[in-house]
Amino acid sequence: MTETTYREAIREGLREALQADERVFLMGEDVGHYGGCYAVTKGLIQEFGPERIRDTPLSESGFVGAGVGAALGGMRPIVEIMTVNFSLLALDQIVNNAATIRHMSGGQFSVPLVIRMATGAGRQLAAQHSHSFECWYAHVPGLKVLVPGTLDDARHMLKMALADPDPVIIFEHVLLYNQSGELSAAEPPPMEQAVVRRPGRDLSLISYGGSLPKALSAAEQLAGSGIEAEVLDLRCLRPLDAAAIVKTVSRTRRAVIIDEGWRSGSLAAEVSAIIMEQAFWELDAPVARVCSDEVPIPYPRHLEQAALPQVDEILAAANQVLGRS
Amino acid sequence: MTETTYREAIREGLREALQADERVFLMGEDVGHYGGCYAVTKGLIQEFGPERIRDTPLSESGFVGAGVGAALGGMRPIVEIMTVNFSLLALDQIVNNAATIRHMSGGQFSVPLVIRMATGAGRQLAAQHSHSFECWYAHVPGLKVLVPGTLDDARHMLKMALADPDPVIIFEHVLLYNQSGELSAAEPPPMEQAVVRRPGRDLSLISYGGSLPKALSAAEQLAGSGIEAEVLDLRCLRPLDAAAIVKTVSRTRRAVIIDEGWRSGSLAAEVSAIIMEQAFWELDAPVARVCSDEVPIPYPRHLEQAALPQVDEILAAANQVLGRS
Amino acid sequence: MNGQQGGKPHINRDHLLALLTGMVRIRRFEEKCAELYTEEKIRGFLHLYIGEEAVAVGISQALQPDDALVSTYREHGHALARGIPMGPVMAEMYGKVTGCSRGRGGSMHLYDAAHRFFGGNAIVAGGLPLAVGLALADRMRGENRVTVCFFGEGAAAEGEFHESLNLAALWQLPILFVCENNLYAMGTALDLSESEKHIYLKARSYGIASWPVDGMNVVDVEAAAIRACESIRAGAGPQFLECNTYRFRGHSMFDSQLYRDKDEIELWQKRGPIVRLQDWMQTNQMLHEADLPGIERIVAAEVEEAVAFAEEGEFEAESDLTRDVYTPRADT
Amino acid sequence: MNGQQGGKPHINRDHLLALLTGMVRIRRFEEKCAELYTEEKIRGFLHLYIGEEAVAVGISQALQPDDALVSTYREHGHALARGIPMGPVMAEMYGKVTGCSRGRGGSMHLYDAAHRFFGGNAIVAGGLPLAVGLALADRMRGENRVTVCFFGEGAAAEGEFHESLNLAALWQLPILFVCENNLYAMGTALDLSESEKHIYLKARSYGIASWPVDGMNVVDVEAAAIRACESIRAGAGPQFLECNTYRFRGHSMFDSQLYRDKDEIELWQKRGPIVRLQDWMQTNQMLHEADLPGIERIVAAEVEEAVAFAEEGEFEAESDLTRDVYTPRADT
Ligand SMILES: Cc1ncc(C[n+]2csc(CCOP(=O)(O)OP(=O)(O)O)c2C)c(N)n1
Ligand SMILES: Cc1ncc(C[n+]2csc(CCOP(=O)(O)OP(=O)(O)O)c2C)c(N)n1
Ligand SMILES: [Mg+2]
Ligand SMILES: [Mg+2]
Repeated sequence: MTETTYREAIREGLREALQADERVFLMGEDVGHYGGCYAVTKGLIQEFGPERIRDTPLSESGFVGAGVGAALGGMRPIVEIMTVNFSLLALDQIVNNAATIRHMSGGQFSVPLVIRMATGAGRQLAAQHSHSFECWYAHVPGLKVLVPGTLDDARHMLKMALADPDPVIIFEHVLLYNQSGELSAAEPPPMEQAVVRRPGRDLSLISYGGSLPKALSAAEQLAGSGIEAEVLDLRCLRPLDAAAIVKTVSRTRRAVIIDEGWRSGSLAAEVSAIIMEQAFWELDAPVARVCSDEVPIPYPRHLEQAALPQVDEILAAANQVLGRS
Repeated sequence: MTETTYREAIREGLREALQADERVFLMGEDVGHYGGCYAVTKGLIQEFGPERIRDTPLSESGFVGAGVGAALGGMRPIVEIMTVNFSLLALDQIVNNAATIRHMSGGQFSVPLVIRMATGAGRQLAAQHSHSFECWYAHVPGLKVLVPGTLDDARHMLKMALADPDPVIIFEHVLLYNQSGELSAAEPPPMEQAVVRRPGRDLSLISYGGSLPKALSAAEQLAGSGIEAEVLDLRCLRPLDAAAIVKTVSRTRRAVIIDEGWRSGSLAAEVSAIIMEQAFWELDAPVARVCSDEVPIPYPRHLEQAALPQVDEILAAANQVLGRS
Repeated sequence: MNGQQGGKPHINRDHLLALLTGMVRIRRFEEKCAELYTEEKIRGFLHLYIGEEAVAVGISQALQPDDALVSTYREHGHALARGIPMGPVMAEMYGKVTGCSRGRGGSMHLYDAAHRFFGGNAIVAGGLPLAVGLALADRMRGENRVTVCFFGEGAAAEGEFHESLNLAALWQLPILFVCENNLYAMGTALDLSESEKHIYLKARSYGIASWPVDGMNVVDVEAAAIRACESIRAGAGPQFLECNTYRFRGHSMFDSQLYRDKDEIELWQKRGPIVRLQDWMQTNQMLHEADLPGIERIVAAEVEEAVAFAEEGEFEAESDLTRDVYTPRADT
Repeated sequence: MNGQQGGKPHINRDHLLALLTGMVRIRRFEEKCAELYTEEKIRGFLHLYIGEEAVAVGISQALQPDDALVSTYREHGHALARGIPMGPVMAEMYGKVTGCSRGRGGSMHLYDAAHRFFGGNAIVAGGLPLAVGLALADRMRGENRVTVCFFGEGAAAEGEFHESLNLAALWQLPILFVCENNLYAMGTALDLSESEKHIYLKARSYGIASWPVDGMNVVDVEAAAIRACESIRAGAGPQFLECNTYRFRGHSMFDSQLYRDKDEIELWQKRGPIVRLQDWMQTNQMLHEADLPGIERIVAAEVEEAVAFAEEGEFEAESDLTRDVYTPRADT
């Protein structure tokens, strides 16, 4: 077991992938000479050269589409979009080509493309750099959407994504990069499985990615007052592991979903709807959501924090769901 | 009362707006010389000239952003994006500029922009021309999202949108354009209000836009078997009229949501989550969703129809919710 | 008919007859499609290539079997000239499972793995980044192949055009851009869409070798394509051809063509690629009396067979609706 | 220093001193910002303009009060040169409600209605379509105003650059594009991002009048800007200036600058816009001994006041978080 960070874990995953398969290459803005906007890819250009650690011009649609084409052409591209905010410029290629070509071609062509991007707020980067659009991608058939929230997943999900024959989007929350800890000896379960990160019987906290640490810390605090919360890490937002969601809720009969997206039309809404449809009769109370306030995320720390889901809001929601408010 | 079509009603709305305010102009691909992709704007260039009925090059990000700028510059632009499919290319301008500038500038600038687009499937246009991304837009704070599902709304919502100081997106379902009927004498209620299109006590069918006729026709059929379904037309997807949703569900205690979006992460999920949160104790059965299958919409009619919500699926869901299945 | 300039055009009779046949095949196929559309056998959007056949036929002469093609929603001509059999193309229009995309795509989304035909893209300019990626893959894998990318002049205003041309030039990728300039994007005349009306000059501004070509002259197109592909295979990087042409029909079957005069259409029809080659061959005693009827007979039979193939095909089972949204894991 | 070519530069001492002061103001303001960043008074991304001051100061000389500006996340210089008071700009960096955007935007999103300053856009090239729209509004309303749009050379690869330049040229809009070519987009050298390295030539390919300018020479920039704005006001349509410059600091405060040599930076610093104007004025006996200390004193006081203003300001109440997501209906 080695001490590492989320950032290093991802870099190790990249290095391993590049070593394992000649067809793998990484492409994106500043992945090479700069070392990556969030320093994730630092040093890789020295190790693998500028052809395989390929700096691109600022042209999100162009190089993401080129990734789709390269995948069709027999390569295994990993495309980095610097952050989810800029992926808006590449959505046409992701939705209309990457996600669609397999079905539309009658199964003749697959698009084995991996797209990585940073996501989320919390670094005071204001309204144009603090989005969480995971739910949009999770809406699109043909895509798979991974949200590593732990070091182990940061380390291993890339390999799983590359082994998948279809386009996979990996979201890395900007606040996780500095998280440190030890890797497990064992590999994590398959990428499409949700995982219980903390067992409990009184209440389910369902979350993913950058919100997972908040859910865990809320669970700790609840434990202090005698409430055992089960924390479910969704890990994969498309396909969603509905069985795992139903299972935890059926056990605890109460749930709070924590999701950094804006509340209306959030991923949390989908989880809530699934519970409505598949576990309604198991519920002892309505499911609650803790999401971001519906506002372009502002710059100053106090307002940014006010806009984002916080542990105390999770606690409040938990208490409400438990009928303790 | 005059016989008209949805298409003509929208055209009348446009004409009225152009006559009423010099600052209003219409801009988009083929709105002028071609007469509009769906013939909505036919004849307007003859009446108002090419400056105010402005054909643009194929450059969705460019001309939508130009609409934002023109709105900032004191005009009242109506930008037509030919269909929602192509709006993916303009999302950056819509999300990062139109929706955000008001808040981000500390309230100094408003963006009084109206964007119209066609949406939906049913014309056998296959995977790249059959999307329903209304739910994505409904997720974005700063935007308002209208979905006229009736002739009256087609005729009058544009005026309401133009009177609004903020960016408003209007979705016109491609299958509604040919719908004909008579306009009411009275103007419809404010754009942010959901409206009960058919009262009923046994069950609520909640829908909007292109799915509204399906909901109404399902209600008709249910009436035949003695079930009185209430049909709620959402009309505005952002802000959602949660009060109206809660009201109808509280009365009927059962609900089916009909939404042409892909099921996972659909607008229907948000409606379901709202009911979960605000009307859980009123429910006699879990709320059901009838959405599109999670597949890029295929070309052949039988598969396209199989993918889209259909009346018989609404009936099945209604029966299930009523415990009659 | 100046088929001689540059490249290696084959100006012999057999070859010219083959070119003529290629164009007639596309023309008759599409005329049949238009008919079938009014009979409601074909639905959705149907964009005809009639008038532009010289481009597809000319370009395809320069291609090797393992070259790749990326096209638009106006791609019947490209597909047929590439050699995709007419039956599966017609069956695709019918939406039958025997279609070249299992009927899922229809007219706008022809695909064929055997011919490395990557669509059938219905987002204007959306195919260009794809073509860049295919060419990049070839470069990285050391394959000496060409990727041909077709698009209309309307696409040149899109950001994806710009981003793709820059990437192709910057990375010196083996790609042939073919702009089919038919003067209109739906109803929007080039004058209303581009500040620079010569698309080939736009391409040059990225440092891409680029020429205008008479797109109504199949021999010119062939010559230019051969020259361009030779350069690409020799490692000279991307090349760009602006083929000046005209569509004789509306943009799609819905178009009432308010935006142009009948006279203009007639003028262009007189310069049509088929009559033009015919006339030239006749003038130069290269067309025998029996040739044309012979070609028409063969083509008519092929079209008839294609229709029969399409008619006979089954529709895909509804239970297969969501098949191929994802790839079965065993496939890879 | 060849301030004379074209336009109407004012080569008198007072004017040169004003230019010098304008540049020193920006420099000292930003040096203070860097300090405050390490003190954690300023957070988020902070992109300094140090080294590029001649561009903002030179361009702003050509502008009228009702002209509009659209800028990027590297916009402190543009805001200050435009005349937005330093206090509210600094308060914005602090995130205080007294900031020019109520503190909501921070360094990357300065806005000021009084000066028609439309941001502070942090999506590269995202401001260009906006500027096109502002210019279109002016044209349609018959206002004889200029919209200036600043962006970096990295933006030139984006589709939005292309679409905007085409629209501006096609519609002959009153817009001045100012490309600040500082040779790097974050860590990506121009060589790695553009097939055509002369951005002004790219602009010409749209038929836009376009020139390279020595962006380290404030008098050159001013002259070019005056000439360009005169053309625009005379109805000559869009104009484009590529100002060749260099940023002396990293891309943002997070940049470890692995991608360039210290030597290169030093070389450019020697040609810095402030030392260069100073030297020229000295050589030409236009700079008196007391001038510089005087300027520095005045600027230091202004910066100090700005910091005090920022420090004194309140943070916006948390209860106002969602204020201004929508406009109160009475406002319109
Ligand atoms: C991004 C996008 N915008 C708009 C459309 C609608 N549309 C389809 S074809 C077309 C015209 C394209 O013209 P051009 O590129 O010249 O090709 P042509 O049809 O003339 O062959 C338009 C506007 C589209 N399919 N995609
Ligand atoms: C669309 C988009 N992609 C990527 C980024 C991240 N980013 C911010 S600034 C920058 C470099 C821009 O370079 P340039 O346009 O030359 O301006 P400079 O910073 O040199 O002034 C990048 C890649 C962004 N903000 N927006
Ligand atoms: Mg065209
Ligand atoms: Mg730069």
